[in-house]
Amino acid sequence: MENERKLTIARAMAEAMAQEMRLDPTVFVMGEDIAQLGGVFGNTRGLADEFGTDRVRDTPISETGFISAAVGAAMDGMRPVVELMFVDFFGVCFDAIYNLMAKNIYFSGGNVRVPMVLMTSTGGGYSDAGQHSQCLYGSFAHLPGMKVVSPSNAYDAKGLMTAAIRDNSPVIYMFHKGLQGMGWLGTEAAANVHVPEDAYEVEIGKAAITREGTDVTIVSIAMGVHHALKAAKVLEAEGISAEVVDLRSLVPLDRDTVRASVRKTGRLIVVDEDYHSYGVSGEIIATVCEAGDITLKAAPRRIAYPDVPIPYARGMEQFCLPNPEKVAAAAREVCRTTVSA
Amino acid sequence: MENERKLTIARAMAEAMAQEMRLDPTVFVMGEDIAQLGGVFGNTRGLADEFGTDRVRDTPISETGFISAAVGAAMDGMRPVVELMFVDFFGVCFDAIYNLMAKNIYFSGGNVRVPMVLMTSTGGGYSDAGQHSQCLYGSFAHLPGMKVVSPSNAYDAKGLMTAAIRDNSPVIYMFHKGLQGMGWLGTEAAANVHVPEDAYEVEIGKAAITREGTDVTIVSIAMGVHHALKAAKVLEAEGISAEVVDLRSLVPLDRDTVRASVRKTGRLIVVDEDYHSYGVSGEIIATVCEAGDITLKAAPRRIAYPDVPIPYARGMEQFCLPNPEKVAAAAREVCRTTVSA
Amino acid sequence: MNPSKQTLGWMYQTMVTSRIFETTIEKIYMEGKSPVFNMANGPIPGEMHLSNGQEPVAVGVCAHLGPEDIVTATHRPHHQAIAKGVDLDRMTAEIFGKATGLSGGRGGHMHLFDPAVNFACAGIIAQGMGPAVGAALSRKMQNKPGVAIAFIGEGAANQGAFHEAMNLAAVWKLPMICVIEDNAWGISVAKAAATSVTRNDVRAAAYGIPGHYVAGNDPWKIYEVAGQAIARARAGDGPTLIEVETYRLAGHFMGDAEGYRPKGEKDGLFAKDPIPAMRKRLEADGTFTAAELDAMQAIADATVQAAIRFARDSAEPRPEDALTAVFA
Amino acid sequence: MNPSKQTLGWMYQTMVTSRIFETTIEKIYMEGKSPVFNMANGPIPGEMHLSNGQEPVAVGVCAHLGPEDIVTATHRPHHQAIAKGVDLDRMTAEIFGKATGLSGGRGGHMHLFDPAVNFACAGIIAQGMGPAVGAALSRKMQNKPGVAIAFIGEGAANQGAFHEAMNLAAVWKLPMICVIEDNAWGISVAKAAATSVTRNDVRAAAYGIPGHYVAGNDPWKIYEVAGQAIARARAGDGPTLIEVETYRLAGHFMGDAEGYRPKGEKDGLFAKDPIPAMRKRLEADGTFTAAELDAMQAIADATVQAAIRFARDSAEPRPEDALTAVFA
Ligand SMILES: Cc1ncc(C[n+]2csc(CCOP(=O)(O)OP(=O)(O)O)c2C)c(N)n1
Ligand SMILES: Cc1ncc(C[n+]2csc(CCOP(=O)(O)OP(=O)(O)O)c2C)c(N)n1
Ligand SMILES: [Mg+2]
Ligand SMILES: [Mg+2]
Repeated sequence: MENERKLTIARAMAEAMAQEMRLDPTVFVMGEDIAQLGGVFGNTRGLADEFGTDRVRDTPISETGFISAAVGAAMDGMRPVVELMFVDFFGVCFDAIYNLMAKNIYFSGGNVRVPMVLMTSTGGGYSDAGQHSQCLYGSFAHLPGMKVVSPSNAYDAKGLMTAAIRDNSPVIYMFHKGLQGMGWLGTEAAANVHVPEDAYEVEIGKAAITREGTDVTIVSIAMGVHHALKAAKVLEAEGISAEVVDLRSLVPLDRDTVRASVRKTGRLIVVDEDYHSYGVSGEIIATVCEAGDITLKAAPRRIAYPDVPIPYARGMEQFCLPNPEKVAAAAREVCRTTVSA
Repeated sequence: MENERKLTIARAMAEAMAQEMRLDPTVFVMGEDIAQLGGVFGNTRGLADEFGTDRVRDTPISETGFISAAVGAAMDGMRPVVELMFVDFFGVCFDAIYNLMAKNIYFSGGNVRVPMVLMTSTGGGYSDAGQHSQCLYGSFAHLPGMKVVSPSNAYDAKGLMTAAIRDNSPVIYMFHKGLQGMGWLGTEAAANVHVPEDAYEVEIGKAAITREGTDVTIVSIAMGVHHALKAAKVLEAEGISAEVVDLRSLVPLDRDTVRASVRKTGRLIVVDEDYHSYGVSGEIIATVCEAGDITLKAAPRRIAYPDVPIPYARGMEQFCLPNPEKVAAAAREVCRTTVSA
Repeated sequence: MNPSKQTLGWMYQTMVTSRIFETTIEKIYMEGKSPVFNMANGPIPGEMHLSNGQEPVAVGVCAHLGPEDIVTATHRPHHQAIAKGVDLDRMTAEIFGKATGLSGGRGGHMHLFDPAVNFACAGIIAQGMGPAVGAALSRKMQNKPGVAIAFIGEGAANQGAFHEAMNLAAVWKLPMICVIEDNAWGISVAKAAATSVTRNDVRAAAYGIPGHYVAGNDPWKIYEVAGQAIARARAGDGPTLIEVETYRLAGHFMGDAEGYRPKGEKDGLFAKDPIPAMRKRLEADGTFTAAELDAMQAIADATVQAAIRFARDSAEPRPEDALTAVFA
Repeated sequence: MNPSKQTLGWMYQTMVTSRIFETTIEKIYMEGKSPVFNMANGPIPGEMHLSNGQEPVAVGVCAHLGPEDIVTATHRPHHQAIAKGVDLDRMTAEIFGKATGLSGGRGGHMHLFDPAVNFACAGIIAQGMGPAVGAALSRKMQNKPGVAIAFIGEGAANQGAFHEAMNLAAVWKLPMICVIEDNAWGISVAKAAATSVTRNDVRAAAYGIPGHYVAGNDPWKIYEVAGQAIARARAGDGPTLIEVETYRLAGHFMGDAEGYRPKGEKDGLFAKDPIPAMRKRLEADGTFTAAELDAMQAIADATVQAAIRFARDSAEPRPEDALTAVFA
């Protein structure tokens, strides 16, 4: 086990793309600075060398142009993997994403396929300020027609990328900058895990129980999973047993796994680096509460990003971000409280 | 009372704009087809005649251009009221909205104001298909820095428009096509109510109890309020007393009013014409469930648009839309069920 | 480059088919919509954008295309769909919202997809630009034949997507052509009030590609200019920008009172109706006899009536099927 | 149009101030970032885009502006901010994330707002285009003086917002000027790989407005061309598009290994560094003596050091103030 190959998420993503490109000549990669530079976040490193700049092509700074071009190419039989450098930039090209890419299958009554992957970086924590630090999970997951995934570790990163490329529907692949394994972003080491060399898929739409527990369920995705795991470790020492659910996919959402876990623990905390209101955290809480057969021992809690633009100054940003301490504190509270039945 | 002046929402909106334009020379209106045509949905009718096409100006089909121009004008002391013809078009210009308009106050540390209104039409029901029928309430409400309002009747329409124009922060003003009072859109007559001639404000961020009741709280906005009221009438005959909460504003969200109502009734139904997941309906349910001091007699329910693009065919679209029958059925269910405590 | 007799016959008959189709649809659209005009009612609900007057652009361009070539059209797509060879029965059924429609009623008149002839359209201004570029890229990368045409209105040339897509097509030298139908109006806004240049062909300079303007809504000239551009694209020499002067004989959509039109404009347009004009010229120069042209008209009429019958006779989709076909 | 002696002095001193500011920031940025380079660390965290080499554009344009004129800048805003007269103490404090910063630490280096001199910038490519158009519209509607300058990079000219804003400015004949800093690169992508034309001034034809290209990163020529455009705008004759050849002497941002640059490119650029070049010319043509220029340099240095001191000595913002100033 000690000698097993560990990869960063960035390398796991690149490996999945490379393997699919070797298998399938219709797979190609396109985006800003993804060829010679290998992607600002390293996830296309090496691809241009192996496959050339025809299949791994740098684009102008024209996100609407090249993302909608990817839709046209996908409808014509190609399998583009496209990068939107920061998810924060979605505003300049969202029509191409939510109104075109996500809807053409439906508008065609299922007669066309749109097999494409849109990968994009998310997350803050390194003072990149309000236009380069958002997660926006909810903004994508809210709108129909696109699958939405986000890995918390390199194993899932490779398997989800492989599954996404092979999918005949559009997949938004969100990778958190703080998990990429790029040292200059202060990466989370626990995201670098063993990754098998052969190609494999991680099913899109299946959550993972990353840690079993009995007292409280902590649901999260991407970076939040690591906050949850760290909190769980601290809580364990205090006698609180936390179960950690890594959603991995927001669309489809694995409501069954979430509900089953809370049915067992009776307590729910959602950790979400996206904005608080009208997003992921509310949806998970509603999912549990509307089930009808789950008796909660305490009111559900969420640790989410407050509804403010992301500030630059370190102290301000860290004040807003979820972290293991906030998660642990919430867990202690819900485990203390018991709803009077 | 019989002789009191009733207005459509369209005319109420135009009246508010006209009154503010008379008072304040910095107020101006801009958008596609809003001058000579008076707006595709009638809400700027008459303004160009009174104020001229300098202050009521038609734009090219360049939403990014003119919405971000409005931001620049607002920062320079003007009070633009800008129209995005259909909310569905937000994808071509969302950067100007969520990343610029909504953030410049914060980025400036409060040293600049962005007093602008972005009005946009929402809603389906008349077979305008998947790119002209959405509500997208959640997409706007999720992102910080913009207030979001949507009136269900002409009184609120005028008062919210007046308040929005006078606000020093950006306000998204969403008007539902089916409530506009435009016959060609099959308008809801109950939206046409008495509107005082003098200018007045409806406070942004205050929900209204549109109907009092004791057995179940139905929370909604815009068209959904009318579904709720119609359902409540039917339910009343069956002995179920429904309270209807008209949110009026999604940002700020009047959580207190929602919670107080559910605290009283013990049952919650959310009616939302926006997509089901990661949106308004989940947020309202979470708001109630996380309060900690509300004992629900039944699991909360939501009647929302399913997570599919909006189909064209009448039967398909109507199948997906919320309606009074669905609301009444849900109310009957929750009033039958009682959570075993 | 002159159209052959056969091509001219196809062009004329296709224009007439499109025209008869639209006048028929126009009537049916009004069923159930009087005395009160409510878009939600009748066998064809929703918005309806007619293209009559603009047929020459569709046939002048599509005369050069085969099923393997790609067309992305707009919210005003009927003439282009018909010229591209979209299955008229299933297209009509789609406009009627029937189960036999191109997408089983999910799309409607602004979302007609016929992959058999590589046709798609969209309700968002300039949204078809990028997909045309992408299809052209796909062909180039796969070394497969085919050109991609994006039809847009003159109002759409002020949308950011136009600029990004043209630059991309030019930088990558793709077999893509943008054809702008200049009908002088974007809903109620005149071209001059929206566009900083009189003619959009000059914008080709911004991409280092050829630009052409075709005046007069003339099928022959459109055929010629489009033919050159398409040949150029097929030869691997990259994109072209073409703007064509055309006329919108109807309102922007049905229900439009057209109060914004200068007085007399409509009369002038009807006097320039391209279909009688083409007929006159075809007769005058002896290409076809009146009888031959009448026969074409009869075929067009029969084709349209058959499509309408097919649509009327088809079943409604099951309401709950609205939940299907979200993913492939 | 030749700059006066006084203007030349201002231009030189401002360029030097900007350069000293950036080389100082460059050093401070690395504090706490070694041995491991992690953007999150040190007194200045986050991305850092330096503008050294590009100073001539900022001063050549801003020499014509007063505080009432508007500038919207980019993610690489320091030289423009300094030339526009943004409060250097508070700007520096903002870059340090301090409570005394222009926005109390909320914005950071890509979000510098100084309403006193009508300066703003943004981290999204071409996002400043529209606001400049809108500010120009505001002035025109209110009959108030002022021109609005949108500075963008050459890569930004392929973004849809560029096209929409230029068309709008031209249609409405607004006092707005777009100045493109062509530093040949958009991060790692060369201009030729991204832009379908060699020079962006030709894109002015797409808007029916004047376009100019200034070669050589030459402060005098930039001053002249910008001066004409600004005079034109002030006279009510509408917008202009200007592209200026300039050089990015640093990486795209700090930490950029610049492996994409052709070998030797950097050496060539340093040889053309515009600051020694300007100094040489000012001395050679007798405008200023070496001693005078040294004195300017000393003032620039003192100004920067004072700003750094102000920033270092300022207090951190209260973390919970992150929740304030969302609404006005
Ligand atoms: C992005 C976007 N903005 C606005 C609209 C509303 N709209 C539909 S058609 C139209 C006018 C289009 O004008 P033009 O491009 O000239 O095409 P035409 O209708 O004349 O064929 C407008 C503004 C839209 N569908 N999409
Ligand atoms: C819409 C958008 N796309 C991409 C980026 C990422 N990005 C930041 S700077 C940059 C390069 C910009 O090039 P250019 O406009 O030439 O300006 P320069 O950096 O050379 O000053 C890119 C792609 C962004 N900030 N916004
Ligand atoms: Mg038009
Ligand atoms: Mg550049």
